[in-house]
Amino acid sequence: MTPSDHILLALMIPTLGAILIALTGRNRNLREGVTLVTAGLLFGNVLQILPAVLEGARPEISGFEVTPGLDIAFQVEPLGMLFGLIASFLWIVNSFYSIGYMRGNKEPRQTQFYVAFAVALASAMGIAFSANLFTLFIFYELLTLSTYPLVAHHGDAKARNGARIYLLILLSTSIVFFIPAILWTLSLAGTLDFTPGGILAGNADATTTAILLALFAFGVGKAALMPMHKWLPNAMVAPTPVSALLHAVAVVKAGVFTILKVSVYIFGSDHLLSTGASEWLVYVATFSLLAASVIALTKDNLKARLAYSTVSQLGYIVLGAAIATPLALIGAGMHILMHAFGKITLFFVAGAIHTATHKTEVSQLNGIGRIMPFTMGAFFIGALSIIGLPPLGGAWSKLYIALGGMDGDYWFVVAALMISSLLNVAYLMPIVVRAFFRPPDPDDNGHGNGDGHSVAAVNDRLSLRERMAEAPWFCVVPLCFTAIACFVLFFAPDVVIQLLEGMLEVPQ
Amino acid sequence: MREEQLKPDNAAVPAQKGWLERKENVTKIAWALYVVCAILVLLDFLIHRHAEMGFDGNFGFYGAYGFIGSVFLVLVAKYGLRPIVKRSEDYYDD
Amino acid sequence: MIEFPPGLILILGALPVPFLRGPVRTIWMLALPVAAFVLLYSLPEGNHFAISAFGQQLELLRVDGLSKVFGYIFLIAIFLGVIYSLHVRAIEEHVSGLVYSGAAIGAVFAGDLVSLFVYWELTAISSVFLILASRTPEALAAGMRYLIIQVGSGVLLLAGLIMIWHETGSIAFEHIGIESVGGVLILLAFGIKAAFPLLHNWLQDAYPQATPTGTVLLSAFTTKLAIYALARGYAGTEELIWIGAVMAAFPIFFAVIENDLRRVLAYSLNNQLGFMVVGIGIGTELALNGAAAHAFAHIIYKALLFMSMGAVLHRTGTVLASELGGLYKSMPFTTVFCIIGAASISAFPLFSGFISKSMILSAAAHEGHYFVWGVLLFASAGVFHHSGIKIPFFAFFAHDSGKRPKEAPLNMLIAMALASALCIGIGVWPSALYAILPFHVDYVPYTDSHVLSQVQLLFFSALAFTVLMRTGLYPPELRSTNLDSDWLYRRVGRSILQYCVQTVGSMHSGIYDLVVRRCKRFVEQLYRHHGPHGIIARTWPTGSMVLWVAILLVTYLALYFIDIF
Amino acid sequence: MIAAHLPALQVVIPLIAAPLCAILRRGTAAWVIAVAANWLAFAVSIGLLFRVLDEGVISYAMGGWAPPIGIEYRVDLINVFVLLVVSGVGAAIIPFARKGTEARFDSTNQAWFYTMYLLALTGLLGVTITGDAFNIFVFLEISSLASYVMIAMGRDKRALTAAYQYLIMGTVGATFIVIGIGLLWAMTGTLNLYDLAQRIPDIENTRPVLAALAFLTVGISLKLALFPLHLWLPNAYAYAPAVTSAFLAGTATKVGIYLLLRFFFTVFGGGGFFLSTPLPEMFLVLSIVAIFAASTVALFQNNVKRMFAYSSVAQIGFITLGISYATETGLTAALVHLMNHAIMKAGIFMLLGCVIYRLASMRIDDMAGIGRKMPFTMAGIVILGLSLIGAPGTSGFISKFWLVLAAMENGQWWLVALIVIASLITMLYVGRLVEAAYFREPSEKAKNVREAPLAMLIPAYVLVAATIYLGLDTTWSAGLAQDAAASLLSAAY
Repeated sequence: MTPSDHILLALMIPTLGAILIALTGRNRNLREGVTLVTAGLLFGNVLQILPAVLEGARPEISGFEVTPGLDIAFQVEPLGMLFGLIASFLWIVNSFYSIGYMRGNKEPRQTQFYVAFAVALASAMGIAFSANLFTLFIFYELLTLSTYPLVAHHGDAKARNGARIYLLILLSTSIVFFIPAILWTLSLAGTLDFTPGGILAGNADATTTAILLALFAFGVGKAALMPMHKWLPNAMVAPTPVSALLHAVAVVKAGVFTILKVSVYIFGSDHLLSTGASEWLVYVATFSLLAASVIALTKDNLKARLAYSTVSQLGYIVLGAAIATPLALIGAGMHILMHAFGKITLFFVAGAIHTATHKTEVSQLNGIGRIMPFTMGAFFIGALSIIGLPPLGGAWSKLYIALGGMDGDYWFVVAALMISSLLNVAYLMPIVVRAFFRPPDPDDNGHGNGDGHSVAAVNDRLSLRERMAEAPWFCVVPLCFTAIACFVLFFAPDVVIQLLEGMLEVPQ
Repeated sequence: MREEQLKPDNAAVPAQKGWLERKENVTKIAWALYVVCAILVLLDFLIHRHAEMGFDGNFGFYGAYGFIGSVFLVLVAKYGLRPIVKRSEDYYDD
Repeated sequence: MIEFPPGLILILGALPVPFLRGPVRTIWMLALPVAAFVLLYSLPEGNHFAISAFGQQLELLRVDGLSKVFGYIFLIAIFLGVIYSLHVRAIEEHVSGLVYSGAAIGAVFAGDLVSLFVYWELTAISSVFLILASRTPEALAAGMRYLIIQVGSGVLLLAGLIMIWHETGSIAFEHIGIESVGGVLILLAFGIKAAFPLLHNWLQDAYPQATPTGTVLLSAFTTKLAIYALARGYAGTEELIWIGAVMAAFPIFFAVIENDLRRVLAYSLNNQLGFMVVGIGIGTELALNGAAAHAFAHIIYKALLFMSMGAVLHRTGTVLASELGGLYKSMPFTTVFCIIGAASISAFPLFSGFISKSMILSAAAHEGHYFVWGVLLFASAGVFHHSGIKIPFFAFFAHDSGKRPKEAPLNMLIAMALASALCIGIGVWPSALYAILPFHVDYVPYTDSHVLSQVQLLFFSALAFTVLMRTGLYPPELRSTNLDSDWLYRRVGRSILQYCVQTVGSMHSGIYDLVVRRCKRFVEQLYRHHGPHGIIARTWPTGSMVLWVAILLVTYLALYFIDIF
Repeated sequence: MIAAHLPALQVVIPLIAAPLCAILRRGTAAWVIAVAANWLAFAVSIGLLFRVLDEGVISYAMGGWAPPIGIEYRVDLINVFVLLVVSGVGAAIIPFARKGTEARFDSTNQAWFYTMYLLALTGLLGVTITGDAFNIFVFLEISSLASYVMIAMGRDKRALTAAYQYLIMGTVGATFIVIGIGLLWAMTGTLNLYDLAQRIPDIENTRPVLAALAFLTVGISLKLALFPLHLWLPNAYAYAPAVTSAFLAGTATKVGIYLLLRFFFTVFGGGGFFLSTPLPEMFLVLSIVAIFAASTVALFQNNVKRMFAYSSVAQIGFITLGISYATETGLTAALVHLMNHAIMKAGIFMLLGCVIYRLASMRIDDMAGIGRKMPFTMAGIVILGLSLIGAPGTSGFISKFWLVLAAMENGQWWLVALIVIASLITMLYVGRLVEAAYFREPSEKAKNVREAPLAMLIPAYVLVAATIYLGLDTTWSAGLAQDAAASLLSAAY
């Protein structure tokens, strides 16, 4: 099979998977088996494309013209390759976790959940491999729609409200800003194809470029750039595997991926640098990443805190795209990967805690590390990666973005990244400290419900094995795995960099 | 091990005054120190001092420096620093 | 020959520790530093272990005189620390201690700034557990502050290295200097860990909160790693002389009035660092040798002092001077070891401090820094005052507190005995230490003149102490909190941060609420006109529809005709 | 042979079928005839399309009498495009009609309904194909009268009032049209559109011609429900039987649009005249008001059918907006949206018919939770709703795409903004329905419903499929529309 066939398969596998899951919905073992097999096949399939891309090839499917200027076509370039690999790989992990979580919490409508998940992954593949803005936009919207039932999963008033805000912000930003931006681009450049070096150089002056960039930056609501971020904290009402999908596997990643892709392949790094049109975005992104960190400090709800952390981390990537120097772009691309693994770990942990103890607030977590040592250990590692400390993967991407910032003469970017690291420590580390070193609350006798484990009842004298009350292994193993992956990524930045450098090559 | 910490072995027993706690012995030690100090000053006459900077070759320089410096240190700490920085033990707790 | 970074032996060796039990664990943990030591001893000078990453060579094993001497002493420190903490059951302390020491050793052998940064942050992350493991609320709070400040040091280093990388294209860790902005940032980063004045307070804040065993390890690595880094990157930087002089002098004032004996030791640690910083600032071979030698000697005797206080804390549950006294009766060995440590830090002849500190003083005098020399001499007298006399006096003598704790556990005693032996050994046979210093040494510490000067200085300080005690002028030990520069961030900074957080938080929700409210009001207004009963949506009588038709027709006609004429 | 008479067959087939239905008086038989007639008409439209593409404009003299004496049927790209839409939408609706009418009427009334349906179809096709102005009026009356009956057959009592109002307004409109045509005849002495087009340029600024234009504009605006002459439409659509709503929404207003284009651009001579009048500005303003006022009203409607009726008013606004540009892109946008909206709105009303068939209510609260009970019906509505919003991958996006392109071409950025905001409002009212259907607990009424019969779903899904197809392949929509727009502007007839 040629790499082009694999692109087609990447779209087909999750789609067929969704159908099969729907058909096997009555038998949950079968249904979840299908999910896992589909996820595995998808990743294996996407992996087949990698060697060609690393060698510099750009496999493509020249699709068909919808109307002059609008084509449906696919092409794999390094950034899309990376995103495709991340999404398809984390789907496997997330599927294992979902099994543990959904069963552990006796969630309703599980078949619908797995189906929507598979559709979301198909959309993510479409986004990753689209060859032009129009194709990307179609899958971008599909992703929004397919995740909507996931966010509204619980069906109660709160979930509906969260899902409503989710849909409202994502759709309205894409309609009000994103589509006009795409059409304007088309009218300026006459094409929407992602082209190395960009298509706007010579077609748009500095002011036009700046306005167009604004339309993209705020139109891609999934990138959660302030003030378009509000959907993300609201979407945390969803079950945790969905939060993982939103924050790590596909959704926000699709957003920042789009911005990065637009920066590289539509505007072009040189064009942005020579016109200085993206300078304003550097300031906005910097503000966004700092402000979100500060807001995270005020949140007691664990998932809310993590959500604002995501807003902040996405700011890094947008920042990299706005700085637009080669190192910053590579850093931004790397951060998509690093943040995905770090944040998925943290959300898995939040879900595991909920599954095991039904706790949701940070202030309830005193001493929880005593009964959930693996989970909280993984949280520690994930948190370090998010903060950007060695020896975890997050350190490299932050380094690269800062280096890129220096190349672009934005010294304050370096300062902001450093301050943000400290803020990250301030809102993430107390959770670890609480979990491992605070004594359990004396009045905590496991009220909440029947299968919640009492933290206070755990006696010091018990050995670790006796006092452990972890979430189901289907939850714990994936989160340990992603935590270890954060660690492994620290030692493998070169592969990623090598891949992403291909993104900046402009054929003469 | 925690229990051991919390329970001084014979807290109930009235402390028996050891040799060092008796006032006359302490006075003896103090006198011994005075004598040693006197001898050390006198040694200045016997040992040729290799004065690097000149002023450190003066008679009794190190002794005086040590004594005055220490008194200065303690008095400044007591009357200068402590009034400024001293707060109740639970100052930062609130 | 194996060429492997010795730091990694400790870090990797720490990983199986949680799964080992009893004697196996003991042997394993003791074997790690020994193995690393043997490995280090066999390594010749040069770069031995590089990995290439993002187009740069990361040198993980640069062996030269300076790194080797720090490597040796760090390995000795962790060896002593392991023995001292063998009785501890908590796994996290063992693991973090080993990783922490491994990271510090790794940093010492890092040949480039990126690897340095990696290890630098690793020391911060791994060491914080030694503080948190106390599990008291104060320790947890202090641990968080410690972590933020340490990570802050790391990010400053990162920022600096980014600037230097950007400017020079090289990440080699050689002399840096303060000519560039990056250089200044890195100096600040080192300065935080070296506890420069005003950047120092994390040390006095956190170390006394750590576990008895944790403080011993903490005292050895973080600050001395910074000293090493300063010696590598900023040797001969004039400003350091003055910074060092201030460091040597001001903490002793705090030490005099401090009640918590471990905090007293922390202040004295700070003061000792001042000597080393002065040595680095002078930057001559003698001065650098002095700084290295002093770091070497200092690690051992400061560890010894912390060990003795740790033993007291372990047995009595407190190290407040106001609560202690008379412990010599039931803890005689500990008392003796403490006095040996005190003598060493006070630089009594025949003890290790004497042969190292004097090198720095001599270097200062040689280079004509007379004022600084005077300050250091004053600081020497002061050290004796609080570490040499105050620590052993208030803990083991003074008035009898009535406490009769057991003697320290055997493993603690062994560790203290070994440390004491090293203190005396170095003091008596300095040539062994001199032999491994980075530069050739032709310094002779034991001259009549020098010994006499030092003894005079110390005895007259003791005299002053005696006089002040007997006249009642000596400040009484009081339970209190003494403000220091930590007030700036624990009170002022905290308030500012809280204010910012609240402002941003309330602005954030405020703006959001406002938008939502405006939208709601707008929708209400829309509803009034467009709702099912609003004017636009109503079912109109047929007549009015026709009226509209007429109006429109007239409008069109009017428009057309106006257009013509 | 047959190919030559295709223009006549286009009208004659449904015209003959209509009385047949009435005579047979048997519901099933009438239905079969109606289906056959409609499908044949669709086939004829397709045949005509290929002929036009082949040969250009077809002139067909009815009964062999050459114009200007006889009646000429004249087929060019524009009316073949509209014929295709009208007969195509009808072809999808008519099989669907079976279940709904069967459930409501006895056999005779069923036959009666199909008769009326075929007459309406005849009228609409006739209006579109004829080249004679008076003939237009005649066919318009045929279709209108039949539509009144079709609306009045609604189950709701209010259907009668609605039909009555429509009757009054429709008659006013027809009268205006006939006045306009009369004035033109008086001035030129011909009723043939082609001849009119030749003669009017010489006298275009005379008062009678302008008065004729005013009467025609208002009259046609009434038929196509341009704001504020839309008042008859919401009730007519809301209370008519689902088939009627679907048919009218898909065809009647679209033919009105055609008339507008024909008179403005053909009879009154290309784009030049149109642009020289204040009409573009008028239309621009009215279109925008229509879009926003009607969309906002739709947002608050509790009756889902009424909501989509108001949505139709807004969507017509989009079409007239495209016309107001009088550029090739603008007209393309108008024509594309004409086709796309006909298909999607007919589809939506058909699927709503499915809901009524099971639920017997159109209140949004009663539709709560229906998404699980009628998954295919609701999925169809969601897809068509997305198209209405303009989501890419659906035909609605293509319409908006051309419209925005036209606005950009004119440098009217504020208009781009308005268009996207209008899409946003569309999203809100569609979202309201979707949310109720999927994420609210089933209402009392909805608890016992089940999926609609396939006989209803399949025809509706044909239109759903068409909506998606036309979102992905625009050869037959935008491609044709673009050529048609070009020919309109060049006044080639």
